[in-house]
Amino acid sequence: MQVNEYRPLIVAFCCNWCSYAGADLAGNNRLNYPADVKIIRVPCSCRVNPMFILRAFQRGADGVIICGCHPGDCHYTSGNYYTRRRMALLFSMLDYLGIERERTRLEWVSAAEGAKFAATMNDFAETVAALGENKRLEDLRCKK
Amino acid sequence: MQRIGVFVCWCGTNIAGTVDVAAVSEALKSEPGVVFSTNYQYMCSQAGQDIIKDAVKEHNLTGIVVCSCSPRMHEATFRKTAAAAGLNPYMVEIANIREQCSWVHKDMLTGTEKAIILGKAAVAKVNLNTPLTPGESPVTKRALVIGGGIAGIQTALDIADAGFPVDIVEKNPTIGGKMAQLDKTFPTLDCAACILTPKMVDVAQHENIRIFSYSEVEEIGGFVGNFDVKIKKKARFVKEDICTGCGACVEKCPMKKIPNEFNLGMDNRRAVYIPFAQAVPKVATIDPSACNMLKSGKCGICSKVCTAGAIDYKQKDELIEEKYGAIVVATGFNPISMDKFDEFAYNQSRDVITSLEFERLTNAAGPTQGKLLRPSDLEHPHTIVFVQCVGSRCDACAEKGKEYCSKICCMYTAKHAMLVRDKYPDTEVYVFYIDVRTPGKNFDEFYRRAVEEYGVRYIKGMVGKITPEGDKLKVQASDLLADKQLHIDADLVVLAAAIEPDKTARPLATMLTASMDTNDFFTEAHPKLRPVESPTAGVFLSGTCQGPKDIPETVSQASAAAAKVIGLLVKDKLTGNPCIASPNELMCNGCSSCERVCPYGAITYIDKEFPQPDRTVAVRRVAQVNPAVCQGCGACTVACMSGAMDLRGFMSSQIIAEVDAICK
Amino acid sequence: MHKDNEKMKSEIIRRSGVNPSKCMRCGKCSGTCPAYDEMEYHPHQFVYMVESGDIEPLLSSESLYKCLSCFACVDRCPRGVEPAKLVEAVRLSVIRQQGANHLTANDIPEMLDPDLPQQAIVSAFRKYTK
Amino acid sequence: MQKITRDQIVSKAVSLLQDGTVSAVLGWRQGEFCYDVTPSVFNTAEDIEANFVWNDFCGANFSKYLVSKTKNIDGKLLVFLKPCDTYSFNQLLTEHRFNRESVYVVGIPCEGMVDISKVKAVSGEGIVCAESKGAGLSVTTIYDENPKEIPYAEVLSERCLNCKSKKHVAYDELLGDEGEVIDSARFDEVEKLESMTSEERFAFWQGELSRCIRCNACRDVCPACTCEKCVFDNPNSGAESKAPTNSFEEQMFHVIRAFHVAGRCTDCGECSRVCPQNIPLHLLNRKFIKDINSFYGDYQAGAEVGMRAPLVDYDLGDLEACDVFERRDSE
Amino acid sequence: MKVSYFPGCTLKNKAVILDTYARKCAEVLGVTLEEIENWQCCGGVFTTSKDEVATKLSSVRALKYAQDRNQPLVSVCSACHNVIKQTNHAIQTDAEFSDKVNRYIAPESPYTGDTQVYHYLELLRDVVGFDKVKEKVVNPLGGRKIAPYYGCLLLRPNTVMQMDDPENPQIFEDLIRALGGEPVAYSMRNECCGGYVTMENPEFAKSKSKAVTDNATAFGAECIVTACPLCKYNLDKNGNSVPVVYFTELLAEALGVKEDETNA
Repeated sequence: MQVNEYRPLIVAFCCNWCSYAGADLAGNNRLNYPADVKIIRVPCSCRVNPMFILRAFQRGADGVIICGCHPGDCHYTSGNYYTRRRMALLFSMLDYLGIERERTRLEWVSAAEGAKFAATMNDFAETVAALGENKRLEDLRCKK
Repeated sequence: MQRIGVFVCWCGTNIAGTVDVAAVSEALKSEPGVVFSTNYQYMCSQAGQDIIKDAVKEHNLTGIVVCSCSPRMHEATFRKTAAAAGLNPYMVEIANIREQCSWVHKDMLTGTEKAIILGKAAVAKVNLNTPLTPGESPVTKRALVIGGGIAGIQTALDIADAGFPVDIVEKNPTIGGKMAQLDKTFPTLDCAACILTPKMVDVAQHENIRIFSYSEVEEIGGFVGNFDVKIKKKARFVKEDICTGCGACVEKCPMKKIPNEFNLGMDNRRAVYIPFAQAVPKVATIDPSACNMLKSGKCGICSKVCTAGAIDYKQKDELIEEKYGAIVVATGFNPISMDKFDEFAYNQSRDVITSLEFERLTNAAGPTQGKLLRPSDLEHPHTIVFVQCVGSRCDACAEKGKEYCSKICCMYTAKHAMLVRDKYPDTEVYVFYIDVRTPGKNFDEFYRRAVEEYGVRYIKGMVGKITPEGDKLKVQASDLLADKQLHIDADLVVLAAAIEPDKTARPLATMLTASMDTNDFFTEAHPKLRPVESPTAGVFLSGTCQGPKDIPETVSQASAAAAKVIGLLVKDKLTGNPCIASPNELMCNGCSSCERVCPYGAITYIDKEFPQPDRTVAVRRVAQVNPAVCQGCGACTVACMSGAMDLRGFMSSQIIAEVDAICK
Repeated sequence: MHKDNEKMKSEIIRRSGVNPSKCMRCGKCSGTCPAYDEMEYHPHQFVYMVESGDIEPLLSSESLYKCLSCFACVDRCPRGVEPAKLVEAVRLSVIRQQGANHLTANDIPEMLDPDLPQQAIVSAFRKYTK
Repeated sequence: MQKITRDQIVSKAVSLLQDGTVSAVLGWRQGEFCYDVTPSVFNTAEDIEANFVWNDFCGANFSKYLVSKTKNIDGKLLVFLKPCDTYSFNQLLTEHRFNRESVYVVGIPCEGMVDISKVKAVSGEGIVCAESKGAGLSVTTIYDENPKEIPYAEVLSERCLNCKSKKHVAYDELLGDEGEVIDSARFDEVEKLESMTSEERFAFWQGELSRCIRCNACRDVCPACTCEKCVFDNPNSGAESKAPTNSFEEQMFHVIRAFHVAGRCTDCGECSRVCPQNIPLHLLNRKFIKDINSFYGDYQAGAEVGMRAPLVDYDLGDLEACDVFERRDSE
Repeated sequence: MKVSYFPGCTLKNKAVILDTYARKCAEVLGVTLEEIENWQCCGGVFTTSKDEVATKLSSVRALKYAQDRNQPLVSVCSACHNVIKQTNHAIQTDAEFSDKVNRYIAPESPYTGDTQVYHYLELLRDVVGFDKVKEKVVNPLGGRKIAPYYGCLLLRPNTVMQMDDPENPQIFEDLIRALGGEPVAYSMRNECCGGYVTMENPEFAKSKSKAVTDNATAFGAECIVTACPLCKYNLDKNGNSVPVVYFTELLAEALGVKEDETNA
């Protein structure tokens, strides 16, 4: 890896039934996206606790994206509706605290949307890279 | 501390082409807990699995990380491998370095680096894994079917034929439902009674089926496999087991002017009655609101004429308690009230009727013995106007009607129009339509026959106003294709009233903790993949309680629901998914947040005693998760403020460990 | 849609508060309209033509002055489209133009009937005049 | 200043205690300083008559105390609730945090409570006496024996200046007159912050939150924070932290705390009242309240018992997270 | 009780009896109609367009007048009631309109749509109560077959007017029963009489009115009652010969305050 080039660190939470499968499909179709994106599998987007997101930022993540089934398609019927409310409020709050709003994102990616998954990750990684390092939410102690 | 083995798969060149697998296995060696790390060409092959099994034994492994393809591909495989090696299958985690790494990155350096990080995250998670065992619960091998229409009948017969006992609860004195009121059925025009009544008899004679007619579900407790249900058998004041259904009591009953529900009030019945000739059970019922004996103690004629001695004026409601493994909802539909649509003069003229009333008018067992006579003067109508979509497809904000398409009206209207033209070719028949919707086998052909062979006049437009005057109904309507306003003097108008779920459905859904949409149709567990199941485990949906349906669809869904029930009842024990929510009772506040977000009603509360440091006992309300019902989505874990609720297999600490490993 | 038509359509929609795209083309408005036979363009056509931006022909049509404002179409529309409000919005586009009043004070005397209530005159003026 | 007098409250408390309606009384007792008033349980009429305090410093919201104080009580506990306290009361009942039957609520009107730090800002330290006098407070300090009169408008706490309701939403009986829900300007500050740039907001909050000493007073006083064990004390939660060792530690703490009470916070303002560092914590809570109102329709936590909080509810047509800023920017 | 009363232009001229009997009967029933000072003509029809402000100001002034007195606003003429009620609804639901109107009128405090607007019939049903009306009847109508004629303005648009079920209204029927008459059920009671188009196109209006009166007489109506002067005009002039009367006349007759010599 080139030492000088800054690459962002991105954590992606993907629900097992739609978005994680969408990510797999992106792989099956060999659709490239930056290696900056690291996926954590959760059963449903509603498993994502805002604490996980803050923890990631605190530990040095530059962007966090949550992916779930499209509204109406949740494997558990209503999980993503709760996610939608939680994230809407959390993102608004982070922005209110002066955190760049582009660092967080919630996307609906179905198991059939491999291309959307790759495109979303490309776009998000580019957006976050343009912001540069996350300095506002990071816990300096976690820096090596 | 865990003893973790790491197994990096090459997947031929699929992974090894862009990831330096040797570097990955080497790098992961020094992760906390890792005592063994290796790589191999195909981990999922028998030889690869043997490597894992041998390593488990040789290194006393307590946890396994496989860096390979997607867990959606081979998680199950490696869990079996672990189990074969004597490990708990849930001590396995997969790092997806193929679909989410080697296949999407081109550069070996970045690919390898990311693979290592994904491997570290998996190792961090396994460090916190605990062995999980799926919960088990017994299954009561009996099903309850709520509603005795064609949906309930078909479901009950299919389940009973598979060898399981079934109880049908029907609120009316007889089973048969709406289909028993129909005359002919589209698109084949066979008579409804001819195909329905044999099934009703089958139900009555089936050794595995009990019918609780004139009964209602009072209370439902328990969960999948173990429902406790209270059924109220309303007093019918006739001993069901003794009554022979001879009808002597009916004949002699002096109370003759009770509107007959079966014929939708178009004729009368007695205070003691049998709804129709083929009723099942064929026993009389006394209507307590009409019977003189029950109201004032004066009469008692039926008791005198009953040679079997079946009349029992002292009969009381009876409460039956029973256990069931599965519950099928088949509560059906009703046409909506026409009160709000009086531009069609339904309340002003007896000759404006609904389609269901029309069915009775053309039925040989109906109020006119099947002769098409209009209700007001029993004259033969020469001009009949059918109005489609009355109350269907209305705007959500409109003050009347339903938003959805009632689905069956186009076809039954075509049927009615065709039957009229067939029996009475001298009759002019107009059908006002918005769209004619005929998706279904032989449906459009049927509609075309009505137009082409029977000469039914289909007019694209809508009736705006009906004015009864003299013995005519003045129909004012638009003909959009001719761009004209039409004025037709009709003798009879038939309104295709929208259908809505039965009123009993909503309280039933509450008892079942099953979800409903805003129209009071039951919601399915998944609109495409689990269309006959409710999200509440063990509750299944049959027929129009789930949405508007015709008979063929209803019967298919009824059988599908039966298949699902059989699949459940055939099991001796239910094995759950072990990755379910579980509360830490010491931390639980009993605040009900988790219960509110649970889509399955899996969470309940108990008051539990907790010994305190000062030797007193404190009682607190704490959450309980029913392992047989929880599906493991995790919505509750985030709703829980204290973090008392956690999800096995995806514990907060595990996810945080992954976050930390990735962000290190 | 042509830009001018687009503009006129959005103006009519804004003024009337009606969303013509809710129409499902059932024709109940025209089925119920008491002035149907007097009209060149009928209520359902008003809705359809506004929706497709084809408003020009409506502006010059006598139909604008045939609507009785009885609101039967508004109340009976299953989709809540409110055709009468569209008719009114289009009519205002016309009579608000200079000299485009449909009724003038000079027209009144010959229409006058000794029994005619004042209400009829003021209503007609409000409907037909800027 | 207060319309209701101490005598009225004391005689109500004594009579309810003596006729057996209640077995104990939750009230205020004098602390070390004149403005220092402590919540306390009274068991006897004598104690009440001698020591019960009611003045412009009785701001404490008693609702939360009911969770612990009703645990081991025979009979009922009498509690005096101001209008804003009754919202917390209902919210706690919604969450089953205590038994309604073990409490007897007397609603009392409130004319607003005094923020002692505002008084000190005018009078200086060393206050020995602060009494209500006409339309203000008469304050004497050890440095100046001549009483200084400060108008209420200058010393009322922020939450009282932006009072959202003078109506009690729960009570068994009411002393004095019932008030109304008020159309307050409580979101003005939030809006001001929203209109700043991201950098300005960050600077603002860094300035505020970096003063946090993690004393946990905000959490401990909050009627919505009644967890048996708090996530910040739980080593397994992933959010455990005991001390402000880093400038961003408390940012996570305050975000999580605000999120945990989002949709449940009644905006009683206790967090800001007790903060020794005067951090305007209510601005975090009000941000959530404002967003909830704007995204999902007006919602007042605690307005009724049994309401479904917005975060444990949803609507099929809810706003998408990506449209949040568009919505707000357009407002 | 006292209410603010908006008579309207026609009630001061062609429909004086609608007005006088309304006042007399109200007194009998314990309601005082206080005529709004300096009321201005409602305009006869409500312009539904959102950008039409000036034509609605007279209604707003009347509404504000009633609000200042903390009284409900009552009118007898269907048209006045329709215009005022729709204006009030627009103020309640259309913030932009409300804002504009208040700027025009610039009252001391803005008018926000709080005035309760009643048609006289609603006043009888919801405030006085038909039971009370029945008690006060001294000359019951003796089972006379009376056809209520609602027309359009009382009922529509229903989302705003909310007087009764727009397709199956009962308020007139219930009043007729309370007065001892027999209401005639007929379908054309809520169809248009031809309205103001009668001026330009009398033939067309005639066809509309005729359909109404024919339908009513087909069901045996001896007379038709209405609340609208324009309806009465059209039905009288263009209908068949069935008598058309204002409902207040019948009310006055039944309550014994009609100065008619035939009734003396």
